[in-house]
Order: sequence, then C-alpha cells, then structure tokens
Amino acid sequence: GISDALSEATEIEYLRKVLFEYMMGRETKTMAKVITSMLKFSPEQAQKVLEKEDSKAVPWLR
Amino acid sequence: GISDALSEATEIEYLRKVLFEYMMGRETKTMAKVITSMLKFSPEQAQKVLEKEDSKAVPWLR
Amino acid sequence: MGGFFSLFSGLFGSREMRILILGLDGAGKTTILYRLQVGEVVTTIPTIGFNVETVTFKNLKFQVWDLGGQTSIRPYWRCYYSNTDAIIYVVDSSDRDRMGISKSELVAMLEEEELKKAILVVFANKQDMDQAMTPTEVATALGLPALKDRKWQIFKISALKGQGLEEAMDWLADSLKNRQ
Amino acid sequence: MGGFFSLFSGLFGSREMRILILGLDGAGKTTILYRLQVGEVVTTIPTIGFNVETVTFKNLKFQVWDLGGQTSIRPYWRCYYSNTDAIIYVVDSSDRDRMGISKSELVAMLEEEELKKAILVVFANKQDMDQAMTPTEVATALGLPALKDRKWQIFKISALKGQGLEEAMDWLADSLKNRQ
Ligand SMILES: Nc1nc2c(ncn2[C@@H]2O[C@H](COP(=O)(O)OP(=O)(O)OP(=O)(O)O)[C@@H](O)[C@H]2O)c(=O)[nH]1
Ligand SMILES: Nc1nc2c(ncn2[C@@H]2O[C@H](COP(=O)(O)OP(=O)(O)OP(=O)(O)O)[C@@H](O)[C@H]2O)c(=O)[nH]1
Ligand SMILES: [Mg+2]
Ligand SMILES: [Mg+2]
Repeated sequence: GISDALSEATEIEYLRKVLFEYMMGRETKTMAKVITSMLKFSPEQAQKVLEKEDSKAVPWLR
Repeated sequence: GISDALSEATEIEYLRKVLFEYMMGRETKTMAKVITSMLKFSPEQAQKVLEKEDSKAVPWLR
Repeated sequence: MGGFFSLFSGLFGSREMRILILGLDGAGKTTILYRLQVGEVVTTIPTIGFNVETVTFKNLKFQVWDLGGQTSIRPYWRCYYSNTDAIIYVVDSSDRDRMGISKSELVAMLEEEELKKAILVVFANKQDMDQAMTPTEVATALGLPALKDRKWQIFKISALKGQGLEEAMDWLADSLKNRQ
Repeated sequence: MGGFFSLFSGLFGSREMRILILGLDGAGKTTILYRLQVGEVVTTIPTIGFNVETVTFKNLKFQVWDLGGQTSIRPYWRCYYSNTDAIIYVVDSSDRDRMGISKSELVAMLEEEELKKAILVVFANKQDMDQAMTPTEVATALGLPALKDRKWQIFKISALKGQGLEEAMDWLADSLKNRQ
C-alpha cells in the first residue's frame, strides 16, 4: 500500500490531514493547493482544480 | 516528496487520477471511498467523510 | 465501421444501469468498453484509474465503468461496487497461467454484500488466439458451475474481431429488463 | 489562569485578519497559538498538518493558522500564503545551530509575491532558557535589519512564562489597524 511504501511517514500523515479537511469542506482552496503540490498534479490539472474551487466559492456565478 | 518515496508508482498515479475526479466533483462518494482506503483513514474519519458525501448528495436535507 | 451501440448524452428511458467491467490487467476490458461505445478497436494503454462511458443498447442506458486491473490497484475495485446492476468479468482465455488468480479475484468479488444482486456476465475474451481455452474450459476454471444464487452466463468473445459482443449484450439487456 | 485574548464564535467587527504562525519545528508555534487563544500552556505534539483558531484582540478578529514546521512539510507553507495579513515568525532563541536554517526559510518566504504586503512579527521565543540569544542577536542572525519594504518588529518572548506576548500582539493589532 501507499503508506507502507512511503518512507516519509510525516508526509503521508500530513496529506491525510489536509485531505480530510478538504473533504469536510474546510478552506478547500488552500487544501487543494497542498494536495496538488504534494501529489505533483500536472500544471493543467492543478489549474483545473483551482478554477473549480473558485467557481465553488461564488456559486451564483457558476 | 511523496512521489519519490513511493515504490508503487502505479498507486500514486491511481491516487492522483481518483483525487482529480473527486476534486472536479465526479462521483465523489465512490472517489471518497477509494481515497480513504488508499490513505488508510481511520474508520471514524472515513465515516465522517462518507456522511459528508451523503449530505452533499441531497442538499435540501442538509 | 459504425458502432452497434450508440452514445446519447441526453437523459432518456428508465434509470441508468451501472455496469462494472472487471478482470485482470491485460484481459481486454478497455478494448471492450470502447468496442461497445464506438464500435471500433482502439489502442489502449494499461488503465491506471478507470474509464467511464455511457452506452445505450436496446433502450437501456448503461453507465459502464472499466476499472484498471493491475495487482496493486485491484483492492480498490470494491469501492465501486455500490448500486451496481451487473458485472462484466473479462478473462484472457489464452492466459492459462493466471486463470487461478482470475478465479480468486472473481470469488472474492462475488462474496461482497453490495454485489449480491448483481448479474454476472463472463467474457471469455481473446478467442481469436490459437491457445485460447474454450468458454466451457474457462467456466470450469473459474468455478462458475458451482455458483449459487447468482444469475450468470459466459460468452465466447473476441474484442479484436468484434465476435460475440452483441449476443452477450443482448443477454445482459434482457436479464436486466426481466429482473425489474 | 484566564486568557487575555478571547475566542468569539459569532461574526463581529471588521473583516477577519489572516495570520500565519511559521517557524522551524519545535520553535514553539503551537504553544503560542494556544497561549494566545486560551491563555494557558498546553501540552503539544509535533504538528503534522496545522491548527487553526479564531482569536479576538482589541476588536480585531484573527484567524490564526499554526503550520507544522518539520523539514518535509515546510515546502507546503506557501500553499497557505494567499490573503495573509501578517506572519508571526517564531524562533527558538536557544537553538543556535539552526539559526541559519531558520534564516533561509524566512528569506525564501519573504520573497513570495503573495506575502509582499504582509506584516512580519518575529517572536524570539524561549527567552526563559539560559543559553537563549538576545532578540538583537536573533534579529541580526535572521538578517532582519537588511529587510526592505517590510514592516517588521521583533519581540522578546517566553511562551512558557507568558512573557512578551501581550506587547507583541498589541504592536501587531496597531500595525494592522494603521495599515488599513
Ligand atoms: N488477440 C486479442 N487481443 C486482445 C483482445 N482484446 C484485447 N486485446 C489486447 O490485449 C491487450 C490489453 O487490452 P486492454 O483492453 O488494454 O486490457 P485491460 O483489461 O484494459 O488492462 P488494464 O487496463 O491493465 O486492466 C491490448 O493489446 C489489446 O489490444 C482480443 O480479443 N484478442
Ligand atoms: N523553555 C521553553 N520551552 C518552550 C517555549 N515555548 C515552547 N516550548 C516548548 O518547545 C517544545 C515545542 O513546542 P511546540 O509549540 O510544539 O513547537 P512547534 O513550533 O509547534 O513545533 P512543530 O509543530 O513541530 O512545528 C514543547 O516542548 C514546548 O513546551 C518557551 O518559551 N520556553
Ligand atoms: Mg484497461
Ligand atoms: Mg506545532
């Protein structure tokens, strides 16, 4: 599994924490930045994710 | 970084794909199950995340 | 060559059926998904993640999920089981060495509570290959005859040649309709 | 002992100020956050992730983020910079060996475009320890006097004893008010 394979136990724990907050809907844009950085999303994918976050923030403009 | 530390390159790529779909809002409950399994969320955390997903699905009952 | 299944993007007919295509890596799942959707053989790469497409056949709308089959990501198949109406289980009939592994994965899957009511269609794929086991041999190797409380059928398929797919989907569509 | 800063859950006053508490692992960031919030020294464990609390002081409402400082997660501090009004940079004044690392992290941080307008308060923490460097020594070691286009101040702090915190927060609140 991922956890076994990870030498950096701190990083996996950090990712878990940040993901949990993201999934619970807390400061999702910041959390999305951490997630896309940690998992090395491609620039295009990261941008799509962040644009999606911006559209969430102002639902009446979607 | 996580990617370097991962011997299972397949798993990290899979996680990235599933996370991307989750973050783009596609079949989020299924994606949430994969994410919480892959990252070995505690049963309590996983349950909270899945309950949150259920509440998203029917916003008028929130 | 046109597909005999068509893709519609609008909503129509009754509720969308959820179908999972499962099986070991290299069995031909992705090839089958796009054969069903666009009627052609596409070039595939190993699926690390999934493909999901909408396929309409006989007025039934299917949401078809093709999940990657590599060993390290197989444990996550179960995350997709909820609300699944049918499983298309794909076997590379020429891969005699891994028939046992394919059986274990199938057995583990069928034990899952969430799939209790799912219909099972086994595709004995790659029948165009010389060393392919026959559908009957595949059925025996997978232990299908011993299955209890499960509606299942096996088909002789070649995704490459397009052989057997229409018949299999016919049976699946009928089974889903009758079940309701 | 009661806190001299209070937590309010309702919305009130002007817009909430966003404050980040940064610094190397073990500098005392989490101790400071809860000293500010509840007025007491809490038992901490290394922060793998972050703590975020609302602190109200002088009619200013602060959303205070305390980010874990371990080497492997420091690269992600930058993900939190957007819309930050002030940085509380915490230094363990007794950790002479790592003063250089603390400086590099600070310098890298101040180069970030998103923090261009952020006010910097340096907490020369752990002043209760015998081997602690003085605030002036810490300021020099961090290269603060050379900073350009940056409103900053350094304070002599002991989170353990509660020394210096009120004065520092006073300065920060005033600076934030004047800036507006
Ligand atoms: N000869 C023959 N080859 C086939 C047939 N179906 C698929 N293949 C080939 O088998 C290989 C694997 O096919 P895929 O569809 O990518 O396999 P998969 O099951 O999706 O594999 P994963 O994504 O790794 O789980 C490809 O080279 C296909 O062209 C068939 O009926 N006959
Ligand atoms: N002597 C002394 N010890 C302190 C002081 N402030 C914090 N400590 C101690 O320093 C240790 C680390 O404090 P933390 O607040 O957990 O450090 P941190 O900066 O949050 O560390 P990370 O979460 O790993 O980034 C704890 O044992 C604290 O009790 C202080 O002013 N004086
Ligand atoms: Mg595939
Ligand atoms: Mg801490």
